[in-house]
Amino acid sequence: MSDKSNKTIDIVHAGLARRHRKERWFRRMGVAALSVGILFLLFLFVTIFGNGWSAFQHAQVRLQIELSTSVLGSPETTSNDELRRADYGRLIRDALLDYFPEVDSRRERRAVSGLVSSGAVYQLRDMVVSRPQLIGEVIDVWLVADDEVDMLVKGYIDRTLDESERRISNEELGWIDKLVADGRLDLRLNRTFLVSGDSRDPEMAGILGAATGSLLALVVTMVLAFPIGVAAAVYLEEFAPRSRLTDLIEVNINNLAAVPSIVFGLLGLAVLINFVGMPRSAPVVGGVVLALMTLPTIIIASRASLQSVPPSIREAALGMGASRTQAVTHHVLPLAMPGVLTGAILGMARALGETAPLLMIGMVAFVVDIPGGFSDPSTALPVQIFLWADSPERAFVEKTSAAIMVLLVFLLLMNLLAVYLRRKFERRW
Amino acid sequence: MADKKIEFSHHISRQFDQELEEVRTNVLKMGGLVEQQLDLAMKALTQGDSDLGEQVARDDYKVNSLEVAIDEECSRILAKRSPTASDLRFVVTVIKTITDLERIGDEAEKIGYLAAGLAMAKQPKNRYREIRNLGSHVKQMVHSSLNAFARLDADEAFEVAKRDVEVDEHYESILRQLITFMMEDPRTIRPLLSVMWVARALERIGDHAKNICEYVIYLAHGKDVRHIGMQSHASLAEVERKLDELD
Amino acid sequence: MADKKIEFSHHISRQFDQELEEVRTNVLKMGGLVEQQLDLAMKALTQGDSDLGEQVARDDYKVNSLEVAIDEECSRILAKRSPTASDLRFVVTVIKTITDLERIGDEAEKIGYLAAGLAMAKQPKNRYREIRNLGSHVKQMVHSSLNAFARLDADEAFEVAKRDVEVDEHYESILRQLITFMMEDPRTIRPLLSVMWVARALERIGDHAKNICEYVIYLAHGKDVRHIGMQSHASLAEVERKLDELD
Amino acid sequence: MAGTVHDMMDESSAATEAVPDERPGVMAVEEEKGFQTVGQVEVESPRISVRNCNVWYADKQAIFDVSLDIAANEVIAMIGPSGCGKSTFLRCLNRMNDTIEICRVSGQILLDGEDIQGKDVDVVPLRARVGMVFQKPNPFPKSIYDNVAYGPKIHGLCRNKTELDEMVHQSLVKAGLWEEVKDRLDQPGTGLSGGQQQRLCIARAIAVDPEVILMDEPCSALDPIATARIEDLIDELRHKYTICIVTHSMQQAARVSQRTAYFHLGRLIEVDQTDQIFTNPAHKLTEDYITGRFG
Amino acid sequence: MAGTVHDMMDESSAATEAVPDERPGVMAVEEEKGFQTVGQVEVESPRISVRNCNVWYADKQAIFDVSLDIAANEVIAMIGPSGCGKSTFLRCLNRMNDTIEICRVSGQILLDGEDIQGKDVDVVPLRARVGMVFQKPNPFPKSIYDNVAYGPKIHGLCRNKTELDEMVHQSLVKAGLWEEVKDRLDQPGTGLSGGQQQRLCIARAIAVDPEVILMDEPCSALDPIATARIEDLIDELRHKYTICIVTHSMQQAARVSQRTAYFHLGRLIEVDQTDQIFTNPAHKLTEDYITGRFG
Amino acid sequence: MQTGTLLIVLATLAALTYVGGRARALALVAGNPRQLYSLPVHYGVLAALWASLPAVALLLGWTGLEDRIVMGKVWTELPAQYQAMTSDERDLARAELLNVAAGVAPSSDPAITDGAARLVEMKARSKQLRGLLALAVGLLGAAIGIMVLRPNLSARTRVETVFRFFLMACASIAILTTVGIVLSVLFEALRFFQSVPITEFLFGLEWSPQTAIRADQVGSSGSFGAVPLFVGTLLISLIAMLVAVPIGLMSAIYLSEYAAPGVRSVAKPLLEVLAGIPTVVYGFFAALTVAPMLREWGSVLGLDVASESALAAGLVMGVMIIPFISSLSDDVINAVPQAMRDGAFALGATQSETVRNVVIPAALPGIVGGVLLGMSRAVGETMIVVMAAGLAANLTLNPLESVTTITVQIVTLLVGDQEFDSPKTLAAFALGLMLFVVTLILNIIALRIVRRYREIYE
Ligand SMILES: Nc1ncnc2c1ncn2[C@@H]1O[C@H](COP(=O)(O)OP(=O)(O)OP(=O)(O)O)[C@@H](O)[C@H]1O
Ligand SMILES: Nc1ncnc2c1ncn2[C@@H]1O[C@H](COP(=O)(O)OP(=O)(O)OP(=O)(O)O)[C@@H](O)[C@H]1O
Ligand SMILES: [Mg+2]
Ligand SMILES: [Mg+2]
Ligand SMILES: O=P([O-])([O-])[O-]
Repeated sequence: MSDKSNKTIDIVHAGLARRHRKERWFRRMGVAALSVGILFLLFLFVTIFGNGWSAFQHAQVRLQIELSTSVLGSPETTSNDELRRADYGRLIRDALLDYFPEVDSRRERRAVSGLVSSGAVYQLRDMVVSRPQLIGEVIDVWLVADDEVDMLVKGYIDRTLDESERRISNEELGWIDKLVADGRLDLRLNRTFLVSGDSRDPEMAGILGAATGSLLALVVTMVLAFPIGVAAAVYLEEFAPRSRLTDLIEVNINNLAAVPSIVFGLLGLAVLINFVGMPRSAPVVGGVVLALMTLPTIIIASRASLQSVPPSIREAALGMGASRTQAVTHHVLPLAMPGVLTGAILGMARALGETAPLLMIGMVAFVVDIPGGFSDPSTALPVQIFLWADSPERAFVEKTSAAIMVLLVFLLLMNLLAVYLRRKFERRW
Repeated sequence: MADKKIEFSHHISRQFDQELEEVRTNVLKMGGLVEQQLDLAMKALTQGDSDLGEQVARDDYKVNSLEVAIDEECSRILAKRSPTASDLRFVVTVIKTITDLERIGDEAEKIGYLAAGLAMAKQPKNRYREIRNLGSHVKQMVHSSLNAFARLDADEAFEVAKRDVEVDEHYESILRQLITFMMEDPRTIRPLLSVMWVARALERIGDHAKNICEYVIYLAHGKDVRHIGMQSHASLAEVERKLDELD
Repeated sequence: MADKKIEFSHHISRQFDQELEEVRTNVLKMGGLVEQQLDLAMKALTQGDSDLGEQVARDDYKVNSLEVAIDEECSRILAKRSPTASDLRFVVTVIKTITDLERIGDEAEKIGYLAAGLAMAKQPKNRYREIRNLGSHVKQMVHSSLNAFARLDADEAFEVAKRDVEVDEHYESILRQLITFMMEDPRTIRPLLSVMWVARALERIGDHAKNICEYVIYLAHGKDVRHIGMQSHASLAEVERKLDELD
Repeated sequence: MAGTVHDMMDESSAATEAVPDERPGVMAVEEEKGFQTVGQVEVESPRISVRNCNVWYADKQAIFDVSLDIAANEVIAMIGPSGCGKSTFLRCLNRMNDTIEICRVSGQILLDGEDIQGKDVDVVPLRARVGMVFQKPNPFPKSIYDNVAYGPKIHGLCRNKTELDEMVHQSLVKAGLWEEVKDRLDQPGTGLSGGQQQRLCIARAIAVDPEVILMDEPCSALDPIATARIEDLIDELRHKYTICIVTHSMQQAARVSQRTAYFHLGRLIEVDQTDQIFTNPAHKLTEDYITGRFG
Repeated sequence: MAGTVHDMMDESSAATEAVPDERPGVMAVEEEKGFQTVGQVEVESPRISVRNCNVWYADKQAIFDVSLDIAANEVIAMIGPSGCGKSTFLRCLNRMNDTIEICRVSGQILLDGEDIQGKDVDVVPLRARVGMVFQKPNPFPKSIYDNVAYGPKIHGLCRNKTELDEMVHQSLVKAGLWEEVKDRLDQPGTGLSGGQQQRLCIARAIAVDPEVILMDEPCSALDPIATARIEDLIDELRHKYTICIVTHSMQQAARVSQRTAYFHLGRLIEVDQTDQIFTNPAHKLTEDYITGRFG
Repeated sequence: MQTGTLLIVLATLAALTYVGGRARALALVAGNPRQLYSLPVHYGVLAALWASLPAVALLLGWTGLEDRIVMGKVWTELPAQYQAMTSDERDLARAELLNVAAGVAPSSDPAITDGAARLVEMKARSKQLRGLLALAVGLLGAAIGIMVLRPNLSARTRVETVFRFFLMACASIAILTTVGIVLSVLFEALRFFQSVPITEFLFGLEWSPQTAIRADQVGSSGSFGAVPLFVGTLLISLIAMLVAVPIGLMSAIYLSEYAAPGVRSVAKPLLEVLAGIPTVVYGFFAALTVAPMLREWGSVLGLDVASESALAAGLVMGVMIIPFISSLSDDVINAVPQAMRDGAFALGATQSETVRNVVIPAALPGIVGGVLLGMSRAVGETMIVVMAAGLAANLTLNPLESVTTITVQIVTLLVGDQEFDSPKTLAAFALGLMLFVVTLILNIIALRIVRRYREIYE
């Protein structure tokens, strides 16, 4: 016997080297695969952050502006309305021309005023309207520069190129350099981006409108999807008798979870807008569509969570004489709640990042105003990203990246919340 | 309930089968040894062979060591297998049976010893005939009781047990006869007393054989029929009915 | 190994404790009953009280039924608890002990029966003294052996067991004496034979007491000291050493 | 009784042959007529009385025509090979089988003389009267106190917190757990050891003051020491409750019960005093099973 | 030996008092010096020889200084209360503990005289020599044939299909399963009954022709009938293999093994012939455990 | 009364009824809860349900019918010429009426102005009436709810029945959604197939819907052969799967079988981050970074890579699907019981042998299911392809060229101004239907496989 076993072990030893070699290769493949995934992630983040970081600053020009009473009228006599309608552009133009006395041709004058964003007018107006006592004084203000100037200052425009190939002429370059040398042109914190709505001018475009739209839509989604989803999951998992109907519902839910999101958009378009007659481009419609889309996710996550509550707990409760409802509400659901919440949050996160269905229901419209209610026209963060990504201006590239950063921050926060919940309530049986 | 059959095989654990079988074999081996001892002792007595008598007395240790061995085996089975029902009854029966077999061995030893002593005395031909008869009767009982044990045959055991009464009567008559002889000739008192001890030993052997039979009945039916005076009943079924009534 | 202590309590299952305790109590009760029977039988003999003798003979059924009851109890424990180690040895010991106690009871019954017969005969004052002595010696042995059982005291058991030799010698001397009397006056043969049976019974009781002691030693130490002639050894430890050498 | 056994013999040996090798799922479908359980099916003044109970899982019959009485204050053990229907039968007694959709029960099951089988019988009070302890200790993942207090709470047994406290205390004492947990009633029940958890489950069952406690292999997840403790506890509880226990361990059945029922392929083969079953069973199948001669 | 026992007594009673109530996790940390196992630790020409083995899980010591020889062709059973380290010790013998990251083993473990503990020892041939069977039957979700053939295949033990077929056949025969499965070798192993699955796992272990087979509670998931079959099988396998079996059931240890080792709180208290342990153990702790007097 | 206020009032009523019902139940049994059939809470809830459910039902019904009834009423009061309007005109007039009523725009038509005033007034009155009625019903319900309480009333059963109905209704929403999807795409798709034969749609090799809206080509319906779209979709999905499956699977294996806890605790969340990134971000990335990069590399190698190549979209989509595949595989690999691995290890298998021979085969059905789900995801993925793939429907299998997909076409056809009867817009719905059907089939197969696999160990 020992004879034979020796033989066996010899055979085993003979094959060992080959087997260990295979083992090492397999392992390396795993490392490689994982690295590819993670490298890509890093690449993506680096690219996006590299692109988007600069959007949180933008070039501003410091001008000495005389708030002349000739343009604005005296503070005592002009009504608020008149003040709003005053020609602030002229004030800015004058200030610029004061600064560049050498400029005289019409073309040059136009070019000089082009250094400052067209939105600067509103900036100035808001300032004056809020503090009318300034009228008549000469103030030193930072005004948003034009996006091309911005790009130049940030170094996105290649000065060495031939003049014809860039959008900033040599003349303008000179002015800009002068401003920079005087400390009158600088990169400063971009508040506009965080507090205003969309705009055709990249330098005046902001994310707040989209963010508010997303928030409103998400509120609708959550209010609808969470209770309904949990209730449906509880019904299917704990109450439903096995019947054709429940089978059908089950198949349906699993299927809905994997239906492409754009199809939900079609549903929203056809049913909610064209049939029910809800307003286009409204967060409420977006919310409903997203709710329908996340519902299966929440139901499936909740069911998984309910399933992971050991049957012994149910049996224990039923064995104690609890009714089914009591068993569910007292034991099963509270135990499953962390999972349910995690599922809900992840579903919300997905809804937050979802774009396609919103395109279908018109939330892709160009909306300047920040929405004030559920039925106001609005857009949403991812759609805003889509819109900006499509815009030709170079400056929108960094805006897009910045918007992505904002979106990602939200998503990460939600994911962290989910992870936190899971950790906090994690229970082992 | 009369024909419930007990088998000591077909356990899922073949080892258990083997162990039980070994115990049974050992008991029968011990029984065989005891029978042989008894046989030799009676031969020593009737043939006046003092050497043979002494040999029987010497060989008793074999019976004793078999008893100890079987006892240990039974303890081991009880500890390892925790037998139940018929298996348990079997083990308990064996524990009791070997005690009785050992006593039979002791009695045989005693007979052998007495026979060795009597070999010196004059051989009274006709006298030993009665003892011989008693001896063969008792030997028959021992043999049958071992048979009943081997075949777990409660009915045979019952029949054997009933025959103990005959042995007792036989013994009584021998006793009376011996007393008469003693009174007739006081010088014979000493050897006759030896003969009386032999008869007494045989009577005891009969009792032990009866005990074994009672154990066999217990083993087969789970009813303890000891101490109830079986001789007055015609059949085992009758006895059981009576026991059931008592319950 | 000499002072390993056995306790029959502290099982996790209190019920098991109770059951074992009950068995022990019952054995001691049976022992007490047997002692009492023996006592009464001896009293009947020495006081020539034939009624008392008959009563002893009649009461033997009590001992018998206790034996059956304890036996059943033991079977039940074996089946239900599958005891191991000391618990198992205890149960096995009990099964064997009660067999011996029952035999002691039987012998007491016999003495009672004989005493009833002897009550008719003339009371030979001095003769019974020897028997009385033997009787009290044997009673002492039975008592001590039960004590040893109750306290699971192997050393006491060993001491008691050794004393059986004395009983045997005593019996032998009574026997010789009786034979002398018989030969002197053959008319006394019949009653003297009865006395002889009594002496014989007492000797057997001594043997049974010795058996019980051997079981107690087995129980306490897990060593079977039967059939090895303990009298030649000074102490239990010596015996055990010898046994260990044999292994 | 002798006659009964006699009648049984032929049938039983036939059944033995039909026993499939180790496959619990396979069940002989032969519909023996006139099958009769050996032993004392009936008792005087039964607490639970089952008559001609049949159970099907979908089309598969799991229990065949079982009749059995359970007396008050006794421990009855149910033994038998795997898949013979012990658990199924036990779960009929408090209608826990209702939770299995495909399960269908026929026959009469009386608890203190009332039929519990009707469609309109409310299972909630029924289960309050017939408590259950499961194979794996399954305390709620709440505090020890809440575990025990749950039953009284849902059944509205207490007027106030003091009463509830007292009830919890009593139950824990009865379950022999009070001493071990009295200082940590607010700690989770899942933090106890296996044996303690199982005793907690028993305390929880006791707290609603049931009449009958069903236990389905309550010790199979425990080590020998914890098992011995539970067995001891069962013996004490017997004085107040009626207990039905399913167990795979014959030793355990022998130790804790007064009566034992042997199931085989969905039939109740024999039921009798435990001593009787374990020293001298009447039916050959029982004997074969308890002596390990199956198959 | 008497002397040893004598010396042990005091320690052991101290240890008894330290035994915590039913809580397997709690381990007395007292580092008794001069602790010595009672009984025959050494055997002649041992197959496995363990000396001063200590095992830690992270900072918690699970095995204290255990020395034990295992002879060829014997069945040695390891018993002891839950959490006493039986499984841990067993898994040291084929380094299955390697799969638990926090587990650290010290001491000398020799298999046929070769140390198996070194960092550079290749576990692959080691495990081919020391097979293992687990508590829950774990056949691969493949056909019965593939289950058994897996070991020979990965180790390249067979030159061709015919040899492999023969090897599978032989292993199944040895495991006593051939008759039951010969007509359905291509059906999944998971479709067998629990007991058959466990025998399949044994066949699978046998197929690589190991020298030692370790079994960790191989019957605890099985019913009594399947258990009896496995026990019988173990007894047969003993003639060819050395078998170490961990079991919670003392009865089982008594039935299948020639020697028995009793563990308590990570220490090997006593090891001796099984007959001896179960009729007359030398150490009080052993006696208390096997007679059910724990705690 | 405003809806919000009304709801708050009703809620308060229900709360009060709950307290009342509870108290009454206890009073009925003199404070001994043991004599009650159900818990006091149940009686309270039952009473509260009586108080709230009928009122809420009334509210819902009223609100649903209100607009129609009021409008009908106002309409009938309008001058005769309005009654004689065609349905199109009527719709217009109604819209105007509503606009005026909402104060959005004044109307030139005095009848409309009047009507609008009437509308506003009637609505206000209806609101008042509604509030009063709801309150009355609520109070009545509360009274009934409290009166019906009896100690032996099984309040629990009733409350639970209501609860169950609520749950059931919620569960049915899934069906409604599916029905909604099917209906919304089906009708439009059918209309589309009336103008374009289904065979042409399914087997036509040319796709150029843009031509259809040119006014000078009325009657010409362009070409709606969807094969190039199918092929494009398939091509991109295939590229995606080629990237995702090996990487995802190997990552999952590495993470679950090999990686040290430290590595795992870092790498796993990182992969999950990959899963959480919105597709629009991937799209942006594909269009802005990956596509130009590929183009550059292509030119270095002398290959002509389209700026919107299928490869770019496919690669990025593949990356998007990696975490999907890896986490699904991870799940199924983890679901393979440790006992399986122990079994293999104990036989002396190396780690990779264990994985390849035991773990993967055991998990294979689950993995295949996961891959199919990933595939369906790829087919239905929209934003990446909208941003990174082309619009031109090239029928090609060359990954370096630009292709378009079903989803891209749906988006381009539907975003912007729509004329709902042009085949162009309707084509989007037909494509949507196709997409739905294809992913449905993929999903059903995948779910079947996954589910069957699950049953093995449970
Ligand atoms: N939920 C179920 N669905 C279908 N069949 C079932 C179900 N539960 C049990 N069965 C079948 O009913 C029979 C009896 O099962 P039961 O669980 O009562 O057996 P048991 O005696 O408790 O076995 P065990 O000792 O293994 O627990 C078995 O054949 C089993 O396969
Ligand atoms: N993976 C692990 N990590 C940490 N501690 C462990 C681990 N496995 C076992 N232990 C601890 O080591 C000790 C011995 O455990 P082991 O599993 O060997 O006990 P056992 O005797 O096999 O118990 P059981 O009878 O319950 O199987 C226990 O205290 C246990 O808590
Ligand atoms: Mg069961
Ligand atoms: Mg273990
Ligand atoms: O010991 P006895 O055989 O004479 O009873």
